[in-house]
Amino acid sequence: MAITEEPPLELEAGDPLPEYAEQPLGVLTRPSGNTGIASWLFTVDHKRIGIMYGVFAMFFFLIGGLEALAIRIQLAVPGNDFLSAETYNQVFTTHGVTMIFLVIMPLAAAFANYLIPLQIGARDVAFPRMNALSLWVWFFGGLFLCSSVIIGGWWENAPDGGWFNYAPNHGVAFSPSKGIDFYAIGLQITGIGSLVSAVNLIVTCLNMRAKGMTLFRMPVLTWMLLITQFLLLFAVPVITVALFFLMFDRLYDANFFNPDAGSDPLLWQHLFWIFGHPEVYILILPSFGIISEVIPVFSRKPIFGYKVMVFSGIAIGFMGWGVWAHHMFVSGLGPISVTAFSMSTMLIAVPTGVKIFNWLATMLGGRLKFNTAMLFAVGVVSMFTIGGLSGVTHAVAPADTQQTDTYYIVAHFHYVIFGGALLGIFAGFYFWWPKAFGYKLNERWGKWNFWLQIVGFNLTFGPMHILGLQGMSRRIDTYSEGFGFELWNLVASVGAFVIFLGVLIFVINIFVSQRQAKHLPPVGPDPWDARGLEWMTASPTPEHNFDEEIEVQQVDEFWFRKYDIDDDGTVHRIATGDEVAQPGTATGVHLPAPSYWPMVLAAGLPFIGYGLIYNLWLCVLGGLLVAAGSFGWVFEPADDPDAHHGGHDDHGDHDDDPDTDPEAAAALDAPEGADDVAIESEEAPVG
Amino acid sequence: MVDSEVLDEQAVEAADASHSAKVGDHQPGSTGISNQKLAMWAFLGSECLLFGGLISGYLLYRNNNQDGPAAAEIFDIPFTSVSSFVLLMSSLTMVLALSAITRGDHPRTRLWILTTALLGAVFIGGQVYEFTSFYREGLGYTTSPFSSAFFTLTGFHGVHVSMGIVMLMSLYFSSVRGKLKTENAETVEIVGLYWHFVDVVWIFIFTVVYLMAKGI
Amino acid sequence: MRRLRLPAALLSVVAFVAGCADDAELDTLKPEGEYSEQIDNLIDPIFIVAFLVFFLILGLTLFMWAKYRVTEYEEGDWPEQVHGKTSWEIGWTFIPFAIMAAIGAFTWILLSDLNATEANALPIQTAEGEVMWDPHVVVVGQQWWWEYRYYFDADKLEELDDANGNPAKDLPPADIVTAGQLVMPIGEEVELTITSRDVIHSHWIPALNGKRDAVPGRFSPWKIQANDPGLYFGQCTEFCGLSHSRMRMQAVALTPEDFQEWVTAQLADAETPPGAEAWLEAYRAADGSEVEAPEATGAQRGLVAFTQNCASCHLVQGVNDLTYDGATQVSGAAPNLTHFASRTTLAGGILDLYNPDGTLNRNNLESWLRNPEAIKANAAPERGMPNLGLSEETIDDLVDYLETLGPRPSDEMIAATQVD
Amino acid sequence: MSSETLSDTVEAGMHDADHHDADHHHHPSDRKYVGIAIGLAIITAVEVLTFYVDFGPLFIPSLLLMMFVKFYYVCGWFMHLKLDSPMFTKFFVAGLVLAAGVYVVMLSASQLWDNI
Ligand code: HEA
Ligand code: HEA
Ligand code: HEC
Ligand code: CUA
Ligand SMILES: [Cu+2]
Repeated sequence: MAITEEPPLELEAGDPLPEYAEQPLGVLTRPSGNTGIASWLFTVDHKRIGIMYGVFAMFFFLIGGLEALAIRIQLAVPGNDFLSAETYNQVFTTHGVTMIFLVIMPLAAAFANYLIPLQIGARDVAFPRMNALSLWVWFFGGLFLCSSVIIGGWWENAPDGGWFNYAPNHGVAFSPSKGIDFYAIGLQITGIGSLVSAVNLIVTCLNMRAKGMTLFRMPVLTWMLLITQFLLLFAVPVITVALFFLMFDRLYDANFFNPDAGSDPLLWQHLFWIFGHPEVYILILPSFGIISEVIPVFSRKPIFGYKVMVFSGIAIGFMGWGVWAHHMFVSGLGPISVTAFSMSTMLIAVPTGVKIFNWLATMLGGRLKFNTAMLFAVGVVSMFTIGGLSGVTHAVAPADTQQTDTYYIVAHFHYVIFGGALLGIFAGFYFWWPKAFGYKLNERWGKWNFWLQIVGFNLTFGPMHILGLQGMSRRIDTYSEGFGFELWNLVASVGAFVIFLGVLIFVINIFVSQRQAKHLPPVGPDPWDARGLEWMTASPTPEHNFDEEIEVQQVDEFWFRKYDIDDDGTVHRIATGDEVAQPGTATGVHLPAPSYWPMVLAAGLPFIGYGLIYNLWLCVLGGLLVAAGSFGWVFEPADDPDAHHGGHDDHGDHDDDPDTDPEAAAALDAPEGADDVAIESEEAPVG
Repeated sequence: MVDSEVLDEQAVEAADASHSAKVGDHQPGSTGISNQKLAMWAFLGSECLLFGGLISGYLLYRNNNQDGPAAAEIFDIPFTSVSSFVLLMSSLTMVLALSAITRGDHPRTRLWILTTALLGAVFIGGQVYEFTSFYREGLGYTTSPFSSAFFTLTGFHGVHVSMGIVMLMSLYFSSVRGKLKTENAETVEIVGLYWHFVDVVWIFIFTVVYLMAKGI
Repeated sequence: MRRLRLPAALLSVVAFVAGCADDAELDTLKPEGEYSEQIDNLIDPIFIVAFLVFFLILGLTLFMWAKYRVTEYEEGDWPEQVHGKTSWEIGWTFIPFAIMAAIGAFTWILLSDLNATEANALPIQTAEGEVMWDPHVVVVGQQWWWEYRYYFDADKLEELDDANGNPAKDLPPADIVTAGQLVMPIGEEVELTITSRDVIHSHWIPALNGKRDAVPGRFSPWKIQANDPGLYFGQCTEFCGLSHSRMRMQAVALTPEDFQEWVTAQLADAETPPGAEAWLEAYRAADGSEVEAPEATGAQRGLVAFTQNCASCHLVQGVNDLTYDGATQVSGAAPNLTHFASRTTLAGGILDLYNPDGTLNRNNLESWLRNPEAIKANAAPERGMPNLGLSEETIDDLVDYLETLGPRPSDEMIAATQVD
Repeated sequence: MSSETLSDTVEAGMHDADHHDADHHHHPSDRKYVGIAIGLAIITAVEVLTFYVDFGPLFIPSLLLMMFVKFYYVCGWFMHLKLDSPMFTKFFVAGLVLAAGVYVVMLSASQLWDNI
């Protein structure tokens, strides 16, 4: 497969790549080098892309978190006027949108990008440049969304319709600022990023696996991420339709959601939630995957019921499509729809419960080491359960008529998203940090991080259950005295600051640990005595991932190369991780070359967005960037043709002058790999 | 059209990145399938949800014409039948182009690719004509939910066809310059997949939007 | 023992939910009507199941923490490598499934109960004599207040049908129109037909039943019932723009006798301040042209000011009903003020109209007239009530006049209100 | 898409080297393509006929049937789903079925069929 064995070039993997020759375009040279800012901006390396997803998402997390703090300050006491109603509505809308689309989704994408190729033993994803494109499209889309806070006045022009932005309140008549245009266009842009990345990762999972890595030997995390990508693949177009309708309504006076023309506002709700419910599983499944990797390692046991874990994930992904109207129980659907959706929603508790029990069974009888990663993982098991159980109470449709749009719902989804998705992602941070950066995060700080976060989290969102049941509506910029809301709101506000402190400690921990690591021995490839293929190479992961292709024979291949199980069930070490792992020092590995074009292409999109909102000339500029990006892209071989390496010249296409049209240029270099690392092989042709 | 542009970009990408069909070079992935084709099919699967949404929007509003013209009043079935037929035939020429290139018959390949693009262009021309005449008869984009949904659905389809024409013309020119070799048959095939898909969508639209306007 | 913090915190949560604060007027766990009771009866056991499941999971986690925790791994210390057990998997698939099936069955039953309607027709004295009224109120939401329309003639309800566009903007004339307070007889199932004139709102009186969205273009059926006379608080719960938080309402449940009395009073035209009858007659005859105003009491001057400043939006039956054709608002409506002073709150249920001692809360009314936007933010003048820049004297006069638009509500209702 | 069958394909593909080039061979002849196109043209003609001739209660069902047949032939032959790896069919059918499923339910729950 994608692994090079023979060193065709005298090149150390760790060394900077050689200067690239001028490209056929004649104007621009190909980006080169693997240090410095440029090497990050133009990289197509899935690991760097993964890290950038993470860094950018943390930046947005800070924004979304500060917005959350503003909400909590406003609601700390009744009748507060820290934020005006106008600002408040924008703040909670951008908080929701930022957290969902710019924090949790990309954090999951960070893990997907970094880990999928490693876990299946591949060199890179199927289409490395498309991977870079997804990152930049998403990131520029995110900046575009956030820019609405500044453009046209500080907090005057941000979306203000709530994250699900119901019709017809999202129309120009009711929301005359440009905010909702930003919402409609920004989410389309980030949606393109998600879609491209979904296609890419699906192909990667299905097609780039190492020898012997059958689907049912893939780690649970890879499985969950694969399911997530399928959900994205099919869910993104649905919201795209809704957003197009909205955009046409707002910009060109179409009549999709205009009740005065007899349109049905519920169309938006259906489309939004057909996307939106799969979306919530898009948020949670990656974390389910992460803790399925962490818990076995720190229990010293294999995951309990591997196949059941996989199938329950598939079941969740599948059933997630049939429940969307549980967000619409009070919208005025007929009784049959409400009953059907109520029942289908309840069923989802079953596969999710199966997962919970399997994690517990994995821990049962194990040797549990509660370091920070494990604490976060176990935190997910208990905290997510709270959120899931409140979800079940919403699924009871008559009861939901009392609960919906109150803080009880706010409590539910923060428990599943913060207590499930986000805690899981933190578990992942602590777990894979040494793999990505070559040093472990400090445990003392880590424990402070965990405990502050979990205590703050329960202080913040626990009381919201009570508030909701006491009848406090959500999305209210203030509340009156006398309804019994004062105490718990204050508690929640205090809790939010505790969370802030917790996350801050995480950030500090990064720097503290980095500094301490200088005085510590290197972590080695396998600091946790772990199980997946990603630990079978040096830490931090070398640019080429693996020195040679790994042939996989079972689930947890790496572990079984270290340990043997006797007939009586005792475990024997046969090798250390260091011995089994590849040194990561292979030379001459041919890698896809960096490229400017994904970035250029992606940069065009926000301009088109601004153009649609403000001035069509900007669209022209954006269109030109997109065109330049795509033409540059197809002119440019995915691979650097000048980085010749033996054994490939016999394809003999190089004498053609590749300066003509895109198809030809790409096609002629296709044998070099096109955008496809699968054909990167130096092995003998398959025959 | 931010979205469709980039989506199609992606299609182009998948198409160009195709690799040689020479046996021996061929390095399939774990499944024995080419990455590009798999990507294209995944993308088409996703497109089903996109067009499904647009069509549902139309179905919901098809009878809500407010004070504007109704569907049955305004559709010109004979005219649309002709352009549907044209688009259908372009699928034939597309597949003939693929067949020609797998045989290594490059002149034919070019001929069929160009014919396909032309037929597509005729279809688009017909749509432009149809839109303008509807507009003159009082069916503007903002007239009614029906008109908005109709124009949006057929417009999206038209944009897809146009992107297909751009891809076909790139294929044509690369073939003219001798860059489209027999090994690149998969590129043609992938563009073809996209093209047929767009045709299939029209088969749906023609029946459900146009012909059924009489009945429901 | 840090870990015990968590269960301790949670236990206190349970304790608190059980004995919630007394002043929680919107408490969903304090049902006061048949349907909210049914919901409560369904959900209470489910809460218990949920708590049990949670404590099971938490308990198992803590158990493992206590039993299997190690601080360092020792070489060779490996537990048995169990890969799974089919029987367990079946167990924890089937048991939750059974629990959910049971919950689902009860849910289904309650859903069909809640969707059935079996209202009894009530005899109501109207101006034309006694009619049988199927207790039924059309509820119309708009930014940011609720309108309640009573049609005693069931045929009128049939007319609620879609025109070209949003039918709620063009409802047939009703017998009684109020704002902010839904008045209903106790013990009866009252059907609601909920709709909206602009964006989606949600009508929710937690003590009486769950909520139902008011969707423009749709008439959604719902029903409520109150066991005892009293005032029940509500809040719009679908985000509806700027002043969503200030869109409230109350249900006022009356004994059948009181309800009949209320109906009789509401059916009458508004009272004219003594001494202004002649002027009013001239005004109504003049059809918009200037009529010389009487120089007299505040209420008389207020009536004149009303016709000059307010009549373009507000309807007072008996004053501008001949000329009124809808407010110049996006929603095409403003509260009907005919019997304004018979309510206990104003401005979408957020301000008290009476002091606890039963006197008019002039302060609230005046500050509302002085600058409504300070109390309820408006996105644009066509949304909500604008600041009309009235002089203090005019405001005084208007308040005098508005107070005459009675009859005054009962002392019990005033005492029960006190929203701000 | 059922994962069971998905994995079947994948495993089959993996272990069966002969399958590797399945996607490049055995395209039908041009004659066959033209034949199919003629068939499609005839069906289209019949479809158009429904506009002029009253098909009575058969109107909608017959149109749907003809649409389906056309759909099937274009996807099956022109897009050679019939000959290519079943994985492609699965991707596409997954999209189609999912789209049909969710949107039909959505339309039923909306105004199309009142009060469901
Ligand atoms: C990570 C995201 C995530 C996840 C995983 C879930 C999971 C679930 N959600 Fe949640 N949900 C949201 C995010 C999520 N949700 C968001 C963001 C909203 C609000 C959107 C908005 O309005 O802004 C929402 C809203 C929401 C509603 C609408 C409420 C309303 O607005 O009125 C409903 C209604 O049914 C619901 C139900 C469920 C259910 C049944 C699950 C189930 O999947 C949970 C299953 C898990 C368990 C049940 C726990 C573990 C199981 C066991 C231990 C087995 C034994 C258990 C039993 C026998 C009960 N959710
Ligand atoms: C991923 C999802 C997510 C997350 C993590 C959060 C996190 C938080 N949320 Fe949010 N929330 C939503 C998703 C999320 N929320 C959604 C979807 C809505 C609905 C919106 C709507 O109604 O439309 C909502 C609504 C919502 C409301 C209801 C508003 C209303 O209805 O009026 C409230 C109220 O308290 C709230 C509070 C909080 C708080 C206090 C946090 C805290 O947990 C936040 C704590 C985090 C921080 C304080 C940041 C710390 C970060 C750093 C220190 C980073 C440092 C990094 C670098 C320097 C690189 N949220
Ligand atoms: C442009 C339209 C408009 C004009 C003019 C107007 N109002 Fe209003 N008024 C409204 C609207 C809309 C509301 C409902 C506001 C809300 O509760 O959000 C309202 C509410 C009220 C209320 C509270 C009613 C209730 O039952 O809750 C009173 C009292 C009132 N107006 C009095 C007046 C008086 C007195 C004047 C003239 C001086 C006046 N209004 C002029 C539109 C108007
Ligand atoms: Cu009306 Cu919220
Ligand atoms: Cu949901």
